[in-house]
This record gives sequence, structure tokens and C-alpha cells, in this order.
Amino acid sequence: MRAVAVGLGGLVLFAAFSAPLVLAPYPLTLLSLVCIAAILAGSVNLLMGQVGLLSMGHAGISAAAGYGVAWAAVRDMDPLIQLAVALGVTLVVSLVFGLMTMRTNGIVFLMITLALGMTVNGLAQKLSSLTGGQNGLTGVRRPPIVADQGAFYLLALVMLLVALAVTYGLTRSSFGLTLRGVRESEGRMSSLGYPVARAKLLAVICSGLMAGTAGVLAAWQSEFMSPAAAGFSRSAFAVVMVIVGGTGTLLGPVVGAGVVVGIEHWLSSYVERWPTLLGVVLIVVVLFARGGVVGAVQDLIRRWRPGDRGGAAPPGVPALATDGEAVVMTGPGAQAPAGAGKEDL
Amino acid sequence: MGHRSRGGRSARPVGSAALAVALAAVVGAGAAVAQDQSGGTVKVGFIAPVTGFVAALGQDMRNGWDLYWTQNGTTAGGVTVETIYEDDAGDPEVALTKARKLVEEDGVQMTAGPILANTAYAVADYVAGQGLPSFHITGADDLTQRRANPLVLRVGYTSSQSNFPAGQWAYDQGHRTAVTLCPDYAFGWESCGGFVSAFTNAGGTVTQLWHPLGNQDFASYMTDIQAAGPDVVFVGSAGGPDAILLYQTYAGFGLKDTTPLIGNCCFADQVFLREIGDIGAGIESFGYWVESRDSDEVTAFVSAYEAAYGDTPSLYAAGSYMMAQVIAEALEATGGVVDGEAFVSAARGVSLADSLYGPLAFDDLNNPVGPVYRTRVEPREDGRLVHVLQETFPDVSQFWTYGQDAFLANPVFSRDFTGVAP
Amino acid sequence: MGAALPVDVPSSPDAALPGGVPLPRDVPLPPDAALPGGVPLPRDVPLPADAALPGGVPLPRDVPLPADVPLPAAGHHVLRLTGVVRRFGGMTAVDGVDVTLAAGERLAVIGPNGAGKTTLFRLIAGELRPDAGTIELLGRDVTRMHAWRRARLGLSRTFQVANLFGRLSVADNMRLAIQAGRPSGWRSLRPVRGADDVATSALDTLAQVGLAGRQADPVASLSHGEQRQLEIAMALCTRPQVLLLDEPAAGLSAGEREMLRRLIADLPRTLPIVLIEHDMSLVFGLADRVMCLHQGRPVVVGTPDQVRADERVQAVYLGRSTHA
Amino acid sequence: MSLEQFALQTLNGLTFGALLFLLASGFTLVYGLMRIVNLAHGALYLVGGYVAVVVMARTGSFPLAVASGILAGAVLGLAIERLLLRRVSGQELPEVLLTVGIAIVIGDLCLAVFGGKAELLPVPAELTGATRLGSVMYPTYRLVVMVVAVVVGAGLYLGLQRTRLGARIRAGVDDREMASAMGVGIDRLFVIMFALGAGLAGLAGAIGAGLLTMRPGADLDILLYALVVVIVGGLGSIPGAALGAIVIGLIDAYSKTWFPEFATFAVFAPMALILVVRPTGLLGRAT
Repeated sequence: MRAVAVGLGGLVLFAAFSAPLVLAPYPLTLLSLVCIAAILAGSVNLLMGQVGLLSMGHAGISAAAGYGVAWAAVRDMDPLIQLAVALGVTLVVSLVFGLMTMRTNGIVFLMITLALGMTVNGLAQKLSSLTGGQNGLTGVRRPPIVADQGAFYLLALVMLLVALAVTYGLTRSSFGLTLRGVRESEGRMSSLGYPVARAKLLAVICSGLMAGTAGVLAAWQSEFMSPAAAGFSRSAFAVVMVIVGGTGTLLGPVVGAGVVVGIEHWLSSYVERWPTLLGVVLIVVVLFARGGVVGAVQDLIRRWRPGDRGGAAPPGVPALATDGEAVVMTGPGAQAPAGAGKEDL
Repeated sequence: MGHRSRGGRSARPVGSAALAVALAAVVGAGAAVAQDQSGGTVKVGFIAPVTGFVAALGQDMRNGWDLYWTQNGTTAGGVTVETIYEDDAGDPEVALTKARKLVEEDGVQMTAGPILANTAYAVADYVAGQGLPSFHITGADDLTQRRANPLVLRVGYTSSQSNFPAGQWAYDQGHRTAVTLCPDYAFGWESCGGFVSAFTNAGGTVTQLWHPLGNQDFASYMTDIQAAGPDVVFVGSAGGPDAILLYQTYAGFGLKDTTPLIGNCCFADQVFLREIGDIGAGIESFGYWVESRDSDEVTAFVSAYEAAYGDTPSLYAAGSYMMAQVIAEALEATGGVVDGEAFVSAARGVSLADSLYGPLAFDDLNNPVGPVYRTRVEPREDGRLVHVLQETFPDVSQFWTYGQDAFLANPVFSRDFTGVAP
Repeated sequence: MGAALPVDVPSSPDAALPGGVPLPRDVPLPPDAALPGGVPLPRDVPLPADAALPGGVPLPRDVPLPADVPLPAAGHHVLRLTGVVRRFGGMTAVDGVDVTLAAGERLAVIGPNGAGKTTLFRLIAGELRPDAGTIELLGRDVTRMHAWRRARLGLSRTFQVANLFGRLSVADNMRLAIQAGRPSGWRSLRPVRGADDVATSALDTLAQVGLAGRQADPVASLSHGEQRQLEIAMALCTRPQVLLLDEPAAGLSAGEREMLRRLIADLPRTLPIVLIEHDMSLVFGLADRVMCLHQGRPVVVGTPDQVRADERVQAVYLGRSTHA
Repeated sequence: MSLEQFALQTLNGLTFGALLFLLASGFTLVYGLMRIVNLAHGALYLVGGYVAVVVMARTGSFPLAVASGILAGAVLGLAIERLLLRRVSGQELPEVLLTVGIAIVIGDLCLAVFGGKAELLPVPAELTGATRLGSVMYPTYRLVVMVVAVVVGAGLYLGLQRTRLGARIRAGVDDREMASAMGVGIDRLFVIMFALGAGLAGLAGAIGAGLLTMRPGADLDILLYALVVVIVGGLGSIPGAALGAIVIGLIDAYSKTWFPEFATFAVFAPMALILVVRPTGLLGRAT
């Protein structure tokens, strides 16, 4: 079974890396958008899956990074300087997000991040000498080495893999365990001697750096920045991606990004009522596939091999509750759904 | 940037496998319709927002565009014009992705639309970068000013263009103080910039108010206007919901009866008139599309449009119709050949002596020079509110009377620079 | 006698646990401590020689201490509350509590619902700040110190309603308790492994509380009693210097209670404990001293027998006014 | 700025706040009792407004239009609670996400049905026009909205304080477990409350259709304001919603005059600050 999984994974990776050889620029554009959206969704998922914090303002962080790059790129600065500017902006914005939210959770966290996202959006419109205001910044150009869509896609793909690897490492680390502890019970963590607020601040900054990476890539991909990048719908879509793909799973955000980008950019050319479709997908997933697409697939696999240890475990109990498992969809006291298994890569 | 070649097509299964993995749950991945460009067809990518907050404008654009091809057939210059529609939802990122899709996937040879300034800048920048012509009706000044491009042609007026005569006229009427109220972003800055620069250069003084885009409640501005007590109020609105709300509040505060109001092109547009009701009668505005103007072109277009869609055609429908007209006639001129700048040059040469907007000619930066009309909203025989022509200001340039060089030496109109005379 | 008990605690000759283990006593009460109405507080109460748990179970002794647990300096109080007051809106939940916990002492806090027990507890743990008064922990003023810093100083608590990391495994719960005291830094980015890789000390502690072999189970699958056991195991893992137990027996069956009682009784005698509990048999079997709270004030402080016999306590529990 | 102008701006803030209160009170009731963060509340507002416009156009009766707006909101809310939310009852996050999905669907379907244009509810003649206040004219309808909000607010408050249903609701808000243990039909209470909250959204929509117009995106715009109101005032508290509505209405009005550059997000920054200082809002109860 494991061999099949590894083989399948290898095949997917091979296909992903050979895509530039066989695909036309536009499909590559879409795939790049999927990679970028997946990194942003992954940053939301890091907070949602590990710490149990639902951010409705992450597009604000990624847009800030994007403006950093765009501002520098329009001034013909070296790509490395563009990155440095973006890093600085990302750190500052993430720090503000973190400091303002680190003593909150649940709905208050959601509301403050939403407000901060709207504030970034507002600033992008108002600071028009830096951001071009509502008209945005045109004339952004990618670094020459990734000017070609195929090359840029590979960059986005590699960055996505890096982000996945970092996420994987983080969830397996004792820091990741600390974050899951915070998710389960802040009071208990405090009483054990953990500085909970500091842990949340660090988590928001880690997540912010990831969102910033997505922002940089997005600015280079579209070679354009506008306040819409920090809009509420961008943040909400990132959350939808996480839910649809599977909260707390490693690959969930990638799958979710595929679905949402597919609907928004591809299916919308054929289906005029695509927002309704997106909403229905979200409703169906929340009602019937709590673990998202990835969770549902894991479920299927588990059911498919009843002799396996997963099948033997009582329903609702993860086969091996060790690490990385996390489905925060359940309310307090509710049992982990059957989809909450170990991530099979 | 090539389109999908035949070779690419044979490799498709592998490609779609990768696509299918990434787009996991999207049903029917790989079923994307790939149409090869066959001889005798010119593909035009038409981008308009039919979802999102400006969906009404986008729908009108589609209607106007479709009407032209229905009336005149889709053959021009020996080639068949095939339109590929895309929805930008009013979002520049989406507009840009859709433009990429049109160019890279569908292999269009030119684009038309979209409407919002930010979406238009994003699309024009990209499409021109691909060496393809793009046609616009958006007002965004710099599209044919500081960011002009020989591949970009505007079949409409800049945001400020029709408001210069408004400022001059207001002063000539004896008004000396004005309050301007415009949305706080580029379109509003440019609209108010036109009025303010002309009005203050003539000798008037202004109080400038800016309201946020998507503003919820206009009451505060009405109180400010009451406090300023100006001779005249100028409103430079992007039309639609904001404008209706604004005028409703204006009337509610009793200002309609005390202070004359002048609107820009789009404040009291036809979308507005469909909804505003009786209080809309009497609004004066300055624009370039007058649906009741006495001209065969206009009458024919309006009756055909009303027969087809039941509504009076709006500025956006008329603009799109004219975009289609210009493209069709340019194709006639080139014999169906679309070749970048040469095609745009052909489009510039199309005769628009009696267009829907009146006699037009293009300036060096691909923007029309043409008449601006002062209109008054009145009910037609059938009770429908329409603009009725009051006065014509011929041959208005996007640079007004300042001259191109002097005008372009200034920065583009913004919150901080509306051309107030020193 | 392997226990390294504080040897120089002054003790009266007759105060000892069965078997001659000297009891820590002579708790310095503030000289002016008194009950409302000027009733002097009972102090320096000798433990009866035959102190035993209900049913004649002798008090546990001779518990081996983990070698690396540093002991509080002998003879010092480990916890001292002075004039602690906490109000909620118009209501005063804790109204001027003075109490001291000596090294190795086990203090129980009883009182009817709403007496202020839990508030007092949260004040000690640092989850609430007092409106007046000071709290000293191991000789340091911690009145304004955040809960997690107090925990780092060695204050460990359990929760009234089992408040574990429900969707994590027993092993992960233990791991969180163990790594709590460690410096974080870059080391926290190292991977943690599966259930079998928990530190040996954690496995020992799990065995000690009766959860041997359960480390791979998710906490949600444990019974209520087992969750309590895990709570205590985790509290022990943080190498506490003071242990706060908040109604550990709440919601447990009779059998589970007895198991819990033994578990607490078997804890190292050197570990000072503050215990809130409704179950009187548990309290009187475990505590060296009992404080009865009523309307935020201590009514009686004394040995279990004294408190049991005190009519003011009975009055409090029967709901009659103490001021009558 | 003259005193009169200041007074008028205050009135502007209060009248806009009145509409916000109508919307926020329904939201906060539902949250208070059921702990559901109903992000589809703005969509219910939109539906209530559109239905009122349609009924007005058909019948010409303003009271009937408002009533059908309320009814539309309540019925739709009932359907949402019964058919969808019930299935994830008690689970905070799935509930929020479900309402996000519902909001997206309703918003898009409204666009499909009513098109992208703005719909204005034609208010009857006796309510339009301007009332003379001092030396200036003030729109009568805005004053009417304020009266409606005060009446609704007082009704809700008295209903909660003086009636048996209110007592049960308060018991449920205070302690859900205790209320259900005491035999209060918490299940039926939830249905009633959700319908009531949704009906209030419908009422706000019908009223708002005459004040602000209905248009695509209006649901999200107004929802953001309502959320800010509720958060600032304190989640779950009717007096909190009233205070929040006043504060946000005033900030909105004053900022447009005094800090026009920051008008859009002038309400968000204070909200973030209030939350940092007082995470439960001005009148919220500590949890």
C-alpha cells in the first residue's frame, strides 16, 4: 500500500514537473495560480489546522508582500531587493496581525483578522502614491530568469513544495505539538507553563511568511497589483480552499486551491453562476465531507482495506494519533470525525 | 507567445493528467474547449463584468456588443468575427487572468473591454505586451495620456474630458462657488479634476468632497453641502447604485429644490434613470451619449436595442456597440488582417462623422475628439426618463484648451491635484 | 525511609503520622489572622496520632521521590496569600484571604458552592488577578505574574472539568507536559516521534498513575477516571514544587474515587498540595489542614477533625448564617 | 464647523446607526442564544429588501412590502436553520462556514434574479420629503427609520425582560446546559430565535431598501458594518448592539467630515483597538 502511495506521489510529481514541456502557456498560468493559491491556503491552514485559529484577513498579508515586490519592481530594483522589501513588509504586517490577535481566539480572532485585512485593503487604496490606489500598479515585471511562464510555473511549484515541506516539518516538531496543545486548551497550556500568546504570535508570523511568499509569487505571476488582492473575497476564498480540501491535512489546501481556482478562473468561462457552484461545493463539504476532499479520499482508502489497522480502529478514533492529525471542524467536545487520520503522503 | 499547436494537442493526455491532479475535483478536467484558429476567423476577446458589483454595466456592454453583430452580421472584411466572452467580476486580477486565457488559450487577436479603470489598465498593459490591439470604453485618463500605447484605442471619452465644458459652463451661468462630490479613487479624481480645473481657471472657487467607493450612507456629505451653501454642486459619479443612493439622499435633504446639481457623464446614466423614479426628472448633466439626440444613427440604435432588450441603451451599451463598429470597419479596411499597430491605425481611420456620439476623430494618443452634450433628464412620451439635449460643445479634446504638452506636463488628476488654479 | 523530607521542621513530639513520620506543621499564620467578629483562628493544631484514612487505611508514606526534584528550602512557606481580595462586579468572591502553605503540607479548601473556592484557586494559579493583597510563591511575589510564568516557577494545577488535549494521544499530552519546562528556541523545531518514543520518565509516571501501556490512545477514548489520572501524571511531569488539585474527584464513580485517593495519597510527601474538593471523605483522608471558605472568607482553618467537628462549618454547609 | 452642523452630523450618524441596529440586533440575538455566527445575515437582509421592492411594485402598499420583507427573511431563516444549520448544530466552525456558503449562494442568486442594478424601495409620499430642523431640511424617512429602530429595540428589550419567552431565552443565553436541563424546550427556542433574527434582517432589508438601495454586494457591505457594530458593542447583547450601532454610526458620520481620507476603514481601526483592549466588546459578558 505504501509503495502504491509513494509510486502515485512520484508520478504526480513527475507530471507536475514535466508540465511545462507539454502544456501551453495558459494552462501553465492556471497551474501557477493553483500553486500560489495553495501556498496562501496552506498558510491559512497552518493556523486553522494546528492552532485552531480561523483567519479572514490573510489576503491582507499576502497583498502587502505583493505590494512590496511590485513597488520595488516598478522602480526597476533588483529581484533580491524586491524580495527584501517584500520580506520587510510581510514581517511588519504579520507582526501587527500577531500582536493584535495573540490574546484572542475563536470568533474574536476571526473578526480582528477580518478588520486588519480590510485595513490593508483600505491602505492600498489610500496610499496611492505607493500603491497606485484603485488603479493598481502596472509595469511590474518578473525577474528575467522566470520571465517565461513555464519557468515561472516551476518556481511556483518548487515554492509550493518547499512550503509543504516546511509545514510538514513544523507539524512534526515539538513547536507544532505546542500549537496543537494551544488549539485543544489554552488554559491547560498556560498552566503547564507555556507562554500561549507568544506561541500564537510565532504561529501567526510563520503563517504570515508563507502568505507573503504567495503574495510575492502572485505579484510576479500577474505582473500587476491592486487593492482587490487584499479584498475580503480573497481571504474568504483562501478559507474555502482549506475547508474544501481538508482542514489540517497537508495536501488539503493544494486540492482546495485546485478546486477553487478551477471554478473561479476556468469553469467561470463556461458557467455564469459559478459563485453559486462554489457556495454549494462549500455547503456540501461542510455537511457531508467534514474532512474535505482529502479527508474523504482517506476515508475511502481506509474503508477499502478493512484488514488494515485503520479499519480495525473504532470509528471516530484516528488510526494512530501521533502527529499531524488535525481536523478542527468539530466543535468543543465533539469527537474527531473518521476523516481525522494520519496523512498518507 | 504561441497558441496551442497541433503538436501540443497530441501531448494533451499527459498534460491533462497533470491538470487533473491539480484541479482535482473540477469535473470534466481536460474537457477544455480548444478551438484551433481556422482561416477566415478573427477571434475577439470580450471582457465585461457580468458578476460582482458592476454586473449591470457588464450586462449592458454585452447587449450593445451583441446587437451590433446581430444587426450587421459577424462577417467583416471577408473574415468571420468570433467573440469569446469573459467575465472579470470587476476584479483586476480576474480580468488579467481572463485576458491571459483569451490570448494564450483561445488565441484571440484583440480584446475589447473591460469597463472599470483598474481592470482596463491591467488588461491593456498585458495585451499590449503581447503585441495585440485592445479596445476600451473605460474613462481611465492615462490609458491615452501618460500611459498611452499605440496598441490601445479608446472608443469613448476620458473621465475628465466631458467635465471641462461643465466647469466652464457653470462659471458662465454666474455660479462662483461650487461643491464637488466625487468617489475617492481615480475615476472620481479625474471626473472632478475636469470640472474643478475648468471652473477655477475661469475664476470660481470650490469645496471638494470625496466619498469612499461603495459608500453606505451619503447623509454626512449632504450636511456638509448644506453647511457650505454653494451656488452649484457638481457630482462626478461612476453611476449605478452609488449614484442612485446619492441622489436619493440629495433629494431627501431638500437640496434638489435649493441648489442646482450638475452630473458628469455617468452620474445620471441610463441604468440610473431606470431606477430613480420621478425625482430624476430635471437633472442636468454633461456627457457624450444622448439617447434622444436627433440623429438617424441614434434613433435606429435605440429602437433596435429597446426592441431586443426592453431597456433604453446605456452609455456602456452604446460604447460597446461602437467598439464593435470600429472593429468591424477596421477589418473591412484591412481585409480581415489583424496585425498589431497597423490594425489600430486602420481603426483610427474609421469614419465616425455620424457616430452614436456624434462626429468623432482620434487624436495622436488614440482618444476621440468630439462633442460634449449638456442634457436634461425628461420623461419621453412613453413616460421613460431620457436625456434631452440642451447644448452642444463641439470638438472637445481630452486636453481641453490647455494643449497636449502643457496638459501632460501635469500629473494625472488625483485627490491631491485637481488642477485648481493658483 | 528513603524520603528526603525536610528534617528541620519543628514538630511537637506527639504530632506524627503513623509510623513516626514527622509532619510538617507549625505553619506561621499572620498574628492578626482572625475570623469575622474577632474569633481567633485555630492554629498550631496537632494531628492526632492515629490519623488514618477512613476505613482504617494507614496514610501512605515512604514514597520514593524522583531524584531530580529540587526541594523547597526547608521550613519556608512555599505559598503565602496575604489579604487577597477579588471582586466580580458588585460581588466579592474572595474577601481577604490569608493563608500559608508550608513545605510538604497538604491543604484542603472546602466550602459550599459559591464560597469562592474556585476563584481563590484561579487567583493562586494566576488566571485571575487579585484586586487587593499579595501572593507569594516560593518566596517570590507573583501577585501580578502571568499564569505560565508561575507554572514555570513550579506551580502545577489540574482542572475541575478534565481539560486535556482531547484530540491528541496520551503520549502527546505527556510530551506537552514534559517539554513545557524546557527552553524553547530552535530546538522546538526538531521533530517529535510516535507514541513509543516518549521519554522513559514519562512512561514511569504513566505507570505510576496506572496508565501504563495507554500512551498511543487518544485522550478522548479514556474514561473519566483515567483522564483524571492523566491530569495528575501531566501535573507531575512538569516537576511541580506546588500542586493545585481542583475538585479531582468531581464526576467520578466510587471505585474511581478510591483509586484517585490512593493516587494522591501516594504522591511524594514533600510535594505541597492545595486541594479543592467536595468529597469530604477524600478531603479528610488526605489533608493535613482544612480551610473552610464561606462567602469568600475563611471560616475555620484546622485539622480535618477540628473542622469536621466545628459547628460553624456545619452551619455553613447547612446553609445557616454564621452571623446568627 | 458650526454647532448646528455638528448636531446634524450627529443625527446622520444616529439615523445610519438605527439601520445598523436593526440588522445587528438580529445577528446578536442569534449569536447570544445559539452561538451561531451567521455570516448569511447580510444575505437575508438583501432578500428582505428585494422582496419588499417586488411587493411594493406589485401592490403599491408600503406596510405590505415591509411585512413581506420581514416574512421573507424569517421564512428563509427558518429553512436555513431547519435544513442546514441543524445538521451541524453546536459546532462553531462548521456553522460559520455553512453560513458563508449560504451567503455566497444567496448573493449570486439575487444577482441572477434581480440583475446588477440598484433597486430602490419607493417610500410613500408622507414619509419622503424633508422635515425642517432649525434652518435646514432633514429627510423625514431617516427620522422614521430612527423611530422604527427605537421601537424595535425597546420591544426586544421589554420582550426579553418581561415575557416568559424572554425569560426562557435569557436562561438559554446564560447557560444553555442549565436551561435545557430545566426542561426549557431549547430546540424550539432555537427555531423561534433564528426565525426572529432572520426576520429582523428582513426588516432591516425592507427599511434599508428605502434608505440605501439594494444591489449586488450590498449584503457584504452592510454585513461588515453589522459585524463591527456587534463586536464593538459586545456579542450577544441587545444593549450592546444599540451602543455599538450608535458608536459606529457616529464614527462613520464624523470621519467623513473630519477624516475623509480614512472614511472607509475608519470603523475598522477602532474595532480592532476596542477588541485588543476589551476582547468581549463594550457591553459583552466575560466568558
